[in-house]
Amino acid sequence: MTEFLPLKDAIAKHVADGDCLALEGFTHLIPFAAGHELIRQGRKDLHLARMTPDLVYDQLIGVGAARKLTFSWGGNPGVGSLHRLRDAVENGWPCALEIDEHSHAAMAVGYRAGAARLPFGMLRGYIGTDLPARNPRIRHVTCPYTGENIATVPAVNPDVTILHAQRADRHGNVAIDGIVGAAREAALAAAKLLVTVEQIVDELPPAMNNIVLPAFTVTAVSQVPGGAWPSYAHGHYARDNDFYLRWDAIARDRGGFTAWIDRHVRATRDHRGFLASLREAA
Amino acid sequence: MTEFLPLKDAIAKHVADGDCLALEGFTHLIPFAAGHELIRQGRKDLHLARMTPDLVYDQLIGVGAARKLTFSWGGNPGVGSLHRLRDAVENGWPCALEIDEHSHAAMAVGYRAGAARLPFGMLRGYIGTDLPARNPRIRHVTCPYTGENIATVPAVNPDVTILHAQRADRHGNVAIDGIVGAAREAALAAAKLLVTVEQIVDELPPAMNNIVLPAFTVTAVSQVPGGAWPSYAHGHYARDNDFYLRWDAIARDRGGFTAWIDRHVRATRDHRGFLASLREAA
Amino acid sequence: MSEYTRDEMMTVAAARLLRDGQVCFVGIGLPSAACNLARLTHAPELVLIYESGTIGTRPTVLPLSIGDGELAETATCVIPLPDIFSDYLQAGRIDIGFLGAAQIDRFGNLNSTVIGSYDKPKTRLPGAGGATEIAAHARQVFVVMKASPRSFVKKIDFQTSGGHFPGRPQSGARGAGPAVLVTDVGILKPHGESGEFTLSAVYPGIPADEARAAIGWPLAVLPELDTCAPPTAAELEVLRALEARTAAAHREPVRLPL
Amino acid sequence: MSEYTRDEMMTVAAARLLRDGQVCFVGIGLPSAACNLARLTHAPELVLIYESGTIGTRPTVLPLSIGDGELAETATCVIPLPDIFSDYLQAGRIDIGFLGAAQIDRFGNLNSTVIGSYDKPKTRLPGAGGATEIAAHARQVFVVMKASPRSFVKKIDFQTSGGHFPGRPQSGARGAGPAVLVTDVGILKPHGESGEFTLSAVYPGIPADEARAAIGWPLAVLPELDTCAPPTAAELEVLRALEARTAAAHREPVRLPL
Repeated sequence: MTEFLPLKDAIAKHVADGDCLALEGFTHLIPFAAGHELIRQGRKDLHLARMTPDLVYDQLIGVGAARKLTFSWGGNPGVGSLHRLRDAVENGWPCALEIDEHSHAAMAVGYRAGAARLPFGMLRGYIGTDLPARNPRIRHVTCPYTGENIATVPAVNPDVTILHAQRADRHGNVAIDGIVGAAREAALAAAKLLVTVEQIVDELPPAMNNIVLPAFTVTAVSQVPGGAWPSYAHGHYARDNDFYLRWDAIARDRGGFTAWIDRHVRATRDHRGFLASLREAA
Repeated sequence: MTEFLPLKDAIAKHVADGDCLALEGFTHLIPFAAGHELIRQGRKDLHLARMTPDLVYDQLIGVGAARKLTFSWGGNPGVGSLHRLRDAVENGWPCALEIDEHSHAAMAVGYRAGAARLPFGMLRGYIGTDLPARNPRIRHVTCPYTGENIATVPAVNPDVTILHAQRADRHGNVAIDGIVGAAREAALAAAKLLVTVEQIVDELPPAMNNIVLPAFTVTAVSQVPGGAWPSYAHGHYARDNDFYLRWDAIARDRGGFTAWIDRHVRATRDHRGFLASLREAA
Repeated sequence: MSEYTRDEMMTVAAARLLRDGQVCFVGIGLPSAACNLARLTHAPELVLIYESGTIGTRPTVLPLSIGDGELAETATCVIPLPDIFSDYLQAGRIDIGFLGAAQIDRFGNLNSTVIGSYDKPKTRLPGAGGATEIAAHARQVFVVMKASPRSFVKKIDFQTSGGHFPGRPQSGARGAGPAVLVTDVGILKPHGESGEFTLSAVYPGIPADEARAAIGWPLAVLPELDTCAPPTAAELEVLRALEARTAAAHREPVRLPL
Repeated sequence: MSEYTRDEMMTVAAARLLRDGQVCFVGIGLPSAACNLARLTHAPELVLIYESGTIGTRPTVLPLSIGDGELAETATCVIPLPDIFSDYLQAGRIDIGFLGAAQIDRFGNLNSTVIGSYDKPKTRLPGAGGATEIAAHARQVFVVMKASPRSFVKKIDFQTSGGHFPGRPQSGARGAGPAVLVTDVGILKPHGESGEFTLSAVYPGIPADEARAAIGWPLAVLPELDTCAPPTAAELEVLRALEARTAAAHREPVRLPL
């Protein structure tokens, strides 16, 4: 049965130091509130998987919570670099970060293999690139019919996947509307699935063929309005593009970054407090 | 650009003798009108692929249009046998039929591999069964990470996939609502995609994450109201369970079958005529 | 207590085996009736998945086919069939899979492919469908079949789906295999190292000898044989109402879409 | 004819390369502006696919990110990202893929991974994203980059995506590779056996020497050099209106969801 828990309790109960975590959501529905709660609770030694690390992983990497990153594109979309990710890779600050680097297509089949509990995924990919020479996890199989050489990646099976969604019903069924990225695959690939939602409703809007994660695939639901900010929740609030721009300045400097995290994440009790502290600062 | 053609012209132009065809639709949206048109035009030597051959392939097999069948469950759902399929396999009537037999899970990954233009699909499957000993197309690969033995099937890439759907818009975008089976995968696996639809509309109903086949994947659209009967089109008409029962008697006997096909399919001009001839006979 | 048929006893016996909240991969016919009876009685949160892609269906009438519109309309969601097999069944998310077949042997291996030889069959049956992978990957399999010496045989003509076959634990099958075989003459469970199906419970008024006569292999019988409780009035009322609703719905004439 | 910027010339030049009905895999920034300009002028049936899973989008303003809500709201459909890469890109359904990078060599090989060594990079760049497989599988690739000797180099530090690399025809790549390189100092096209990018057209008022100076390899220049027509008034009007709508939409303040 799906548990309904405050986010704080969901993270405390279900995420352990050393876990492999996937916080997914492609531009849309990035679970920032959950990322901040991981920082508040001081989780460490995490293996973070995510196609596009985005600001949420820049923050986790910047506080030294991550030992390893599996990813396929690590930038601030439309802005530039993730400075905390760069500082970790270029200078090992605040700690060394092991890099497991893929292409989007390969991450996608890795999640999909994980969801299907196959040990690997395959693609006609990694052609004309130096990546396989740098990542020993990229291998090949021979097609048993044509003899072709097909690239493979290991299945991605997070200990915990965390998503943000618009709605859950009272059974724990979770519905996602709009851009889904690899959220469905990452969700079904995980041993545990935590979801923060904008709303808990009696009945989900009718959506026969939409993206729904059935309750029995969902470990815990936490209602966290605004939980995807500064990314967005289709139908609820827009992406805060300004914040993405402002982040560039905040994260460029170690001290500035740490001060921001201390003030807005570590010194606040929860996501409501976090948002309130930003409003005060504005 | 998607062509808008009468069904007769779509079949005449796009389906050749000897083609590999997939008429998909799982219980729901089975393209019967297209199957009948194949019979009217006397297509032969076809390699028919379909998870559940159902009555539509019983008819094509019974008239001797098929040389090979790739399938995973060949019965009259809820009723019993497909007598024409049985007669072909057991007695070679009206002609021999090569059997390429799989499980549902394997057919599904075969279509999915086809849609992705991978040469094969894989599954943890065919365990504890005699099927691999009887079908040399069922093979295995070794996982390059774990050393596990994973079953494989060749990609299914039909020359032509034919679907029935509720709606197309005037650009040729096709929307399917309700049970979809492997229709999406079979559609995208094919070199050509023909779709019969109940309605052609100015704009598809809003359905952000629903099953939509974009126009540039659709070769031709033909408006054929009732084109899925005796299966059903969600929101348009129900499954004619009575006819599925009656088919058992019609198809049990070679002469009775041929007389039915002659009267209702071969002697009628199109699907409207077919349905009218059944109403007269009732 | 009212009179009841053997089919009703079978359906009720199968329904009682289900626990609330379990995720069931359901086939048409008796499994569908048993699952919906359980859902309407002691297991309201039972999750029913039909291979057509409907998850969490709560039909008010029983479907006649695996892809009835009723299943889609009452579902939590309708997903592509390939996902059902890869992300739910193969992924190990199915608690209970239901199977039947034309033939079964004492280890629960099933044949739904051919009678006779594969290349020149006496009777060509529908084939595997979802059965092969349900047998492998559902956590437990419940087999539901009416017993007869023709179908409960010493040796099946073709192994479509594996039961407690030799080497199962090393085979890559995720599931534990057939946990119970519900028949119209009693309930069999696997016993001992080999997992041989053994009579473990009889129904009221049906002696073990009747089971022995209906089963084509020398039937082992547990020394401490249970007797199933007959269907309760409440169970029968719910089951009969479900079947009456189903019959009424399916009596409604379907007009040609002309 | 009005004044125009070099960015406008680049965008217009890229837009003109697109034919109506083509299926384009679009990135953010200049490719997105070029594709939408083409769609709003000579190619109304251009199909725009963004890797976030939106197919057939017709945004009224340009997206700031690859997954803006505007892209979903105006799409024919929104599908899971894995399907975009397997069933559309890998399947060979993309006519034109757009790419840019931090570094490019004369054969159109691209680097968006690191400056310096991979293990101890001087600058860690975002990485491959969709680029590696776009470079391999789109029927044609259009590269759009502002020219500078730092980015148009003799040797790239890391090959993220393949251009006309040796062995490409036997590599399993479906696509023909980079067909054109649109820069702010002219248009380059692959030439000869090796596919070396060669200046094939200049813009009005920008001589070939300026291109030579901006490009870090010894630039080959076609003897019969075209001169692009300057942006038409109509093109500029549509592009500027699009950018004005975009700026206005993105000026609307976003409130904290509190």
